[in-house]
Amino acid sequence: MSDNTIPVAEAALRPGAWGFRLAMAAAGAGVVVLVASVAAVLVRGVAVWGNNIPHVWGFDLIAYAWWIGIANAASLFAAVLVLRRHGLRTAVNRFAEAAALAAILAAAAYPILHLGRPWLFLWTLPYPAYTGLWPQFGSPLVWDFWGIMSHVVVTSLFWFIGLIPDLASMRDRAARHGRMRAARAYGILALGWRGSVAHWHRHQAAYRLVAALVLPLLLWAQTVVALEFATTLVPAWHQARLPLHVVVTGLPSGLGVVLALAAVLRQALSLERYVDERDMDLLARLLASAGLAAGMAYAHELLVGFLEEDPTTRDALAARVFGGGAPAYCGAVLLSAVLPQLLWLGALRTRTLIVVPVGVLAAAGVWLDRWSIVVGGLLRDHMPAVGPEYAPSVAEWGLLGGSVALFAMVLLLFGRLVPAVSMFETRHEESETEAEREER
Amino acid sequence: MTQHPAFGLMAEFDDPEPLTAAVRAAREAGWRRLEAYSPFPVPEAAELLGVSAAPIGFIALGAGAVGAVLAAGTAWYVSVHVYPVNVGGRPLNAWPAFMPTTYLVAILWACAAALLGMLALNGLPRLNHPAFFARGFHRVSEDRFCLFLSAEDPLYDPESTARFLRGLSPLRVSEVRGA
Amino acid sequence: MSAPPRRGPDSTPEPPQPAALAAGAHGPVERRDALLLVGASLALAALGGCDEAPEHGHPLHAPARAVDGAAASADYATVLELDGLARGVVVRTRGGHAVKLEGNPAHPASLGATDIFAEAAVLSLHDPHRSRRIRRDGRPVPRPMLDAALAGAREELVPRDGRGLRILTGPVSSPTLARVIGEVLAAFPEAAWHQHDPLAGDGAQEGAVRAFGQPLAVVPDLSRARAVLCLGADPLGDMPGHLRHARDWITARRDGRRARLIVAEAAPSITGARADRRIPLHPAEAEPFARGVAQALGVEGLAAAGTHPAAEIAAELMAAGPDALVLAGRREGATVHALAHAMNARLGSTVLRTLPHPLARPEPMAASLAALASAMVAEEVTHLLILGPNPAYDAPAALGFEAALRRVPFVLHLGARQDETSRLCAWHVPMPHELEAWGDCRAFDGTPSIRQPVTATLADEARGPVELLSALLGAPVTARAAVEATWRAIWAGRDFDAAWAEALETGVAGGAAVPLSLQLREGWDQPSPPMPAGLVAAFAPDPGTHGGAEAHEAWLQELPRPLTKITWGNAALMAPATLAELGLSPGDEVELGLEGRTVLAPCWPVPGHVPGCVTLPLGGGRRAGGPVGEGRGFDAYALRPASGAWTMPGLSLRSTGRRTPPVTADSHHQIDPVEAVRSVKPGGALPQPTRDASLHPDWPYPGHAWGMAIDLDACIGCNACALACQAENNVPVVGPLAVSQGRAMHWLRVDRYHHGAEENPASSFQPVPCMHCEQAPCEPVCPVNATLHDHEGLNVMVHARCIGTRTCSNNCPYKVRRFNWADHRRSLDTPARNPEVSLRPRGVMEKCTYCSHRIAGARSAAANEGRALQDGEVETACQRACPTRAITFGDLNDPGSAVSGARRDGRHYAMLGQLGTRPRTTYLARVAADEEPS
Amino acid sequence: MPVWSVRETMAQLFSKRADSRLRLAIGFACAVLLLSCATGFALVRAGQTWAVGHPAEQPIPFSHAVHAGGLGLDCRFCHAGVERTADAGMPSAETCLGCHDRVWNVAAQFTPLRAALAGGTAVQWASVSRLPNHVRFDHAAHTTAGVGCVSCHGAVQEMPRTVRAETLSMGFCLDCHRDPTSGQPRAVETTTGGLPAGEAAFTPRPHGLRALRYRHFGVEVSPMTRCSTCHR
Repeated sequence: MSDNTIPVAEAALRPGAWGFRLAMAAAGAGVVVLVASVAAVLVRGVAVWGNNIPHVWGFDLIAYAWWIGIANAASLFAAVLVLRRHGLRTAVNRFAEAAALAAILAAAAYPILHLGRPWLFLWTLPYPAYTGLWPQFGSPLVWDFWGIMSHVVVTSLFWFIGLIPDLASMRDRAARHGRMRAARAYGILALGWRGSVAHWHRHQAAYRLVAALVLPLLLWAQTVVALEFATTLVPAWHQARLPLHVVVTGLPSGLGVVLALAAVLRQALSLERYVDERDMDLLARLLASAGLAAGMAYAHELLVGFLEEDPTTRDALAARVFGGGAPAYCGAVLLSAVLPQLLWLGALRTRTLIVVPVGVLAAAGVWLDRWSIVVGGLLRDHMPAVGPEYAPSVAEWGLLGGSVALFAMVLLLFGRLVPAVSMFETRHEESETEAEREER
Repeated sequence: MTQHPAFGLMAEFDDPEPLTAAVRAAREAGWRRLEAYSPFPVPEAAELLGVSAAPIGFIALGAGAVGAVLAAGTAWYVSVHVYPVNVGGRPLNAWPAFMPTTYLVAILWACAAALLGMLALNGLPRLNHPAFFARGFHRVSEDRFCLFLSAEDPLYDPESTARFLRGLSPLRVSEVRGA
Repeated sequence: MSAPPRRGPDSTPEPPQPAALAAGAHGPVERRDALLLVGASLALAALGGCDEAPEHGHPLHAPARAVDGAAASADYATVLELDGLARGVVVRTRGGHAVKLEGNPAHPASLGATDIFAEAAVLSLHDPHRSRRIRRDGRPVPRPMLDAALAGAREELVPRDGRGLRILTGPVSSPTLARVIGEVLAAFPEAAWHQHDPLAGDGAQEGAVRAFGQPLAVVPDLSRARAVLCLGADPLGDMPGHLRHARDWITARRDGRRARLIVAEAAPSITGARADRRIPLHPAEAEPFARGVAQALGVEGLAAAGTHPAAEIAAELMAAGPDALVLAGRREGATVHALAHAMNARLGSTVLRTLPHPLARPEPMAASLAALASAMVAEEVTHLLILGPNPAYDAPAALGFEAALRRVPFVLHLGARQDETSRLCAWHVPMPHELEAWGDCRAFDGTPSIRQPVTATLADEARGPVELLSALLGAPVTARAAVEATWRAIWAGRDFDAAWAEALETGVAGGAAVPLSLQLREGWDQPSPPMPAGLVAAFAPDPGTHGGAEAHEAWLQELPRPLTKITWGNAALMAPATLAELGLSPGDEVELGLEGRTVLAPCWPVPGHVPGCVTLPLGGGRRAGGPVGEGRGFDAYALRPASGAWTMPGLSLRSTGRRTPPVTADSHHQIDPVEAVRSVKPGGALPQPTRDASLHPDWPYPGHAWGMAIDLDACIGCNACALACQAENNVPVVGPLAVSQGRAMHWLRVDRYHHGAEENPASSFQPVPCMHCEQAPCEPVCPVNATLHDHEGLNVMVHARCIGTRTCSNNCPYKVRRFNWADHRRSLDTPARNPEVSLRPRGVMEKCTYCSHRIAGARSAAANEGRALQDGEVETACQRACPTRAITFGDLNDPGSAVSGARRDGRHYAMLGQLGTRPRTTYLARVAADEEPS
Repeated sequence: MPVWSVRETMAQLFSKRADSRLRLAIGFACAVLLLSCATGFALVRAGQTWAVGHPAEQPIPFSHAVHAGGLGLDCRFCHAGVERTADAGMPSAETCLGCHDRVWNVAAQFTPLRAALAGGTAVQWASVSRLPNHVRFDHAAHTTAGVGCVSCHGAVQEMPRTVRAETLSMGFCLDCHRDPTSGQPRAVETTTGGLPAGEAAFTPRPHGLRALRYRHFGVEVSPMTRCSTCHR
């Protein structure tokens, strides 16, 4: 056989095109904004945000839940593909895993930043302090701390395991180009992978095992975020269905991002051969069905609300859906549930100019849904409103935009420094298909 | 010039099937110290070499259990014995509330153990390995499939072994020698 | 404070204050953020001798605390003036600094309770924007120059018997000041004494003169009254002796002798909110209504027939017979007051006392000031001594007092701060704070008290009116000497030292005045012409700033007004209907015009306000007197007619199209019956829920189990508890911006609910401190155990441990938790701070602690004496301040405790009890009047 | 020369030593991590961090060794409030000069005292044992419960210059609050020029908090370790 993944490696090794540099510059500017907004919070305190009593949480938790959702959906998707050995995995696993990693990194900052005294976040860790005090293990926030930590670690493990053999390829290719420093760098990261059949065997086992473990972890991590709300007494949040709702409505965001990413990368790095029309088509269908699932979640919410007996809870839902919260709620339904249904039209599925905006808008829709939960959920509480409504400040917008830029930057670096699609998987698949052809 | 002793002989193929065949032949010929290299998993060859991935599963399982016990134990010990406090009138040992953390930590440990176990069993990281001396070995990470017969095997004899390998119609047979 | 009042051995507790330091330190201040100012400024005051260096965080080495722990704290009984009348207080000092005021149980005008103005006195004592230097044309000058100037004035005045000398004071009830003024007038026969009080009830004076030929004080006894008709009167709110009246009212109500309270008023007052029957009455209708009632009562000598049908009300009064009572408010005209006297005479009411007026010289103050103004314009005034008041701000603009002032060659202004008046005066002399100087004054019922200083003066150059006047006479005496002289004369024949000591111990220097028995005079009824149609401007004292005199108090500015919930300013208040028909929405800016004078003000709806009338709160828009009060709201004095009338027809109102909404703590306008407040029919009871089952066994509380019960039937929404809490617990002031952002820090808020028709709703108040739930929802969600339960069931907040996730607030259904959005420690670290309560850093939650430091104090006191805590030994600050004793606090494990008793009451209920939080703070339902929806 | 025996070989990307270096680096990283944790653990508990043994700047060079140790003055002689109030109280100028007018009257050293006496102000003593603002410490509660001065202040009678003897950290307080008897030996020492008598130490007071221990779910919970017992 002949290796057909060379262009992938070449794409990573090729000196950065001007487009790449432009993108990096833009992302860099955004990251500067991020740094500024973070500095503002650390120096002047949470007061620079629009929060108040009762809206003690705002953009911080919205963005947090949103990023987690993206990360979850993305790696959920990747894990499923690996487990099912689906053909699509060769094409988009790497995007999905990278996107998940970048998203989780963007999310991880929020739980610390939103604290009144961020420098004391260590107190949520169980360590023997001289005060003799320990964390309160029953608190959803402690669950969340462990959730986000496991999420970061496991997602990066998952990503790294899949990457090892490809790093070896990169090592050898760089060496062939005589770029010894790069070769050594890749070589160390590849941990001296030499493609031994025995190694492959164990590697595959570990890879699929982690993939299998990722599924429950992700579901639970997302659930824990939802539990932070569901365990409170706020009528709109105190719902057994909230975790499920948050997980399901989170799907379009992750898939939307992966879809948009795939569409962009295959053009930017000219990977049409590896991410072909069929892959894009399948991805688009997946997004459409995720939208459908989200739509069902919304329908279920309304149904439950309709059957709800407690008047306060019913009023709370009404306020969120039809009252002051209507814009966000309707926006969420339209963008994350209705819009993706366009992709059932085969003609649209393969048009980059269609799928990219649809994917991004789906993600935006999920953000609106988080807003509608975090902010809209407080429109009606047990007491009549005790404070003014929540109005985000510049610092918060800066933080949101900045974390998007960070996400973009991390992805760019991935695309630049490591193979954008899984090379060994591709080889494997190609050889298999060859074999089939021969048999015929 | 002084000659380094040979590590063994490396036969190079360009498809997984001949490699598998070669491995089978070598095994049948009674070779014990042999290794196969490929750019992607070749399960059949692995089976012939008698590699088992089962240990990884057990390692992960064990680690997960340890993590779970550790997490639940800490929560229980700290909140019941180290500093018992009345938190909202709940019982000291509010074990249902300890479960989420336990669950997460268990998975965390299992995943980490899976990776580390895999590396350990594979003897990685190992940056410097005789195989890398082999001519054109770098193409293993692209499109070459190699069978390596070690000089440490009692059956090894440069002449006969080379002959044996050439009998498997490889692209090339080369002696692996340190430089 | 259960400790008996203690008298300072000598009135100068250590350590003396280096006032120069504090005075020199504060320069010109911009008014950008009140918060910063209050902060920075108070910190300056701290320089004035605090025996404890500012200390945040964890000092490794620090200056030692009190030299002798025991002597460091002392309580002094003294009095504070409001409208010139005394309320007795007990001042707690720590290390020589006054830190907290509480009511003096022995004083008739307090009975142990306080009002918001008394509570805030500590803050103004330490306010560095106080005037500290004698000034000539605004520049500080040494004291001898003042003495020389006074001597010079005497030189000029003596030959012409003091012609051209005028003295302007506020209302004077002080025997000593009255005596000294008398001496001045005797020495200078041609001189004249004028009084000025923008909030004076001139109608009452004239009415009394018409009815009985002399001014007098009508003191109701609400503890015995069966039916009370208030004609614009607010006995629970701003009537002299309101603390006493509130206590009497609730005492009767508790004993099941509910006085039927009928209130006829234009704008809702807190008495109106608690009335059994409230009649919205347009100011133009006030007199016809009163006349109608009088006629129905069969009052003789009515000069005109009543037009207003009021038989029903008359019948209710008749039914109560001699236990009925008619009260007319300070803002009513003379005729209404006369009618009220006549009605009381007709009813033969025995539940009121007609006493000689407590003021030394009761007179219509507006007339007195007008006379002075005209004299000044006529240039008959050469020397003017303004002792206290601030006419340049609060005289009716129509009087043109400022212009007139410029025509007087020698004007000396004595004031606590450099205000609008001092700017126009050649001389300004700082006046000592009430807590710094000797003096005396009378309560609403004539009870005299001696005022003693509780702390060394923060302003060395300050001189009281008595000192100034005696200096003018050429025989300077100290305030203390003057007061002693007065009382030697009064106590002639008694052992002076013993009497003096007793007066200072108890805070009371004698008994109430002897009631008069007077006959109604002929021709008492002089009907006033009907009020012309059109929008009526009704002026009213702002309940927060008391007509602007207290506008410099940051605590008061930030305190939501009882009914409007407006903070940091005021607004033109009107009926929602009026707002609608003018096509305005709340917060729209309008131009108010009266007699050609105009001001800009935001408009604000008040349910229950009568249409066709706009209430203009007096006290906003200060132009000087300290950055805290300057420019807050609009200045209604600018519209006030020269007559100083309280109501004036012909108000024009035009929208400017701009929006300048007032800062308000009330973000919900909807009127709906809220589950949080409940009410029962008289004698009724609430269904008592069976204790809800819990999944896990309850925690035992073997020792004490602290709990609080708040009687909503007693709460009059006066806010005293909220302010007492702020003063006791070092609760910061956050400023208007933060308040509008929903970041106010009050640990105890008083919610106000309207239910029923918008035209005349039933309003109820609900103080909401922390509920200290036994199944506290806030605790299980805290990741670091920063909030949890202690062994006595207190829901404690450990500030030092908090990392500020704010999730506890999320999970608090009562929303009583507060977050430190900014670092307020520097602004709070002043001598006024309570050293027993820590200062909270930025980024931590805080909330009501049930005054745990008081509990701890009482506990260790009892433990050191080897005895158990008694019920009532621990009093929370809010409980102590409450005029109606609506708040009871104690040990739920003690079946005999007051709070346990309250819990057994049929009206007992837990707010949001269905959530299963098992609050330790519970409520007693309000007893609804029959009309009220319950 | 047969075709197959081609001698040329590839160069290794990494030398043999690279592996040992890599392993070394990994090991080193782990070691550093562990070490820094251990250091932090020790550091926050170190007396140094809490200024133990550091004398404070005092207005006059007062020596407890002379007064409490040498002369055997009772602590209460100068710290009068220690049994009655939260603050133990510091000696006023009168207290000092009461004796020093007659004995050891070194004018130069006593100028701060004389100034204080003249101005009627307090002597600006520096406290070496001040607890942070959010801690409520009541001397009376402790002394009457039998906790001796030495328990927290150390053997002041041997200190020429007064220094902090214990960290006075929360952990330090908890040790005693969890198991008061653990502090007993220290308490007994305090009879030397201190208080109270050793045998009086740790006899539970009738209404003291220690009387209120109770069990919940079989676990003994003591009010002595509740937050509100020590925190404002």
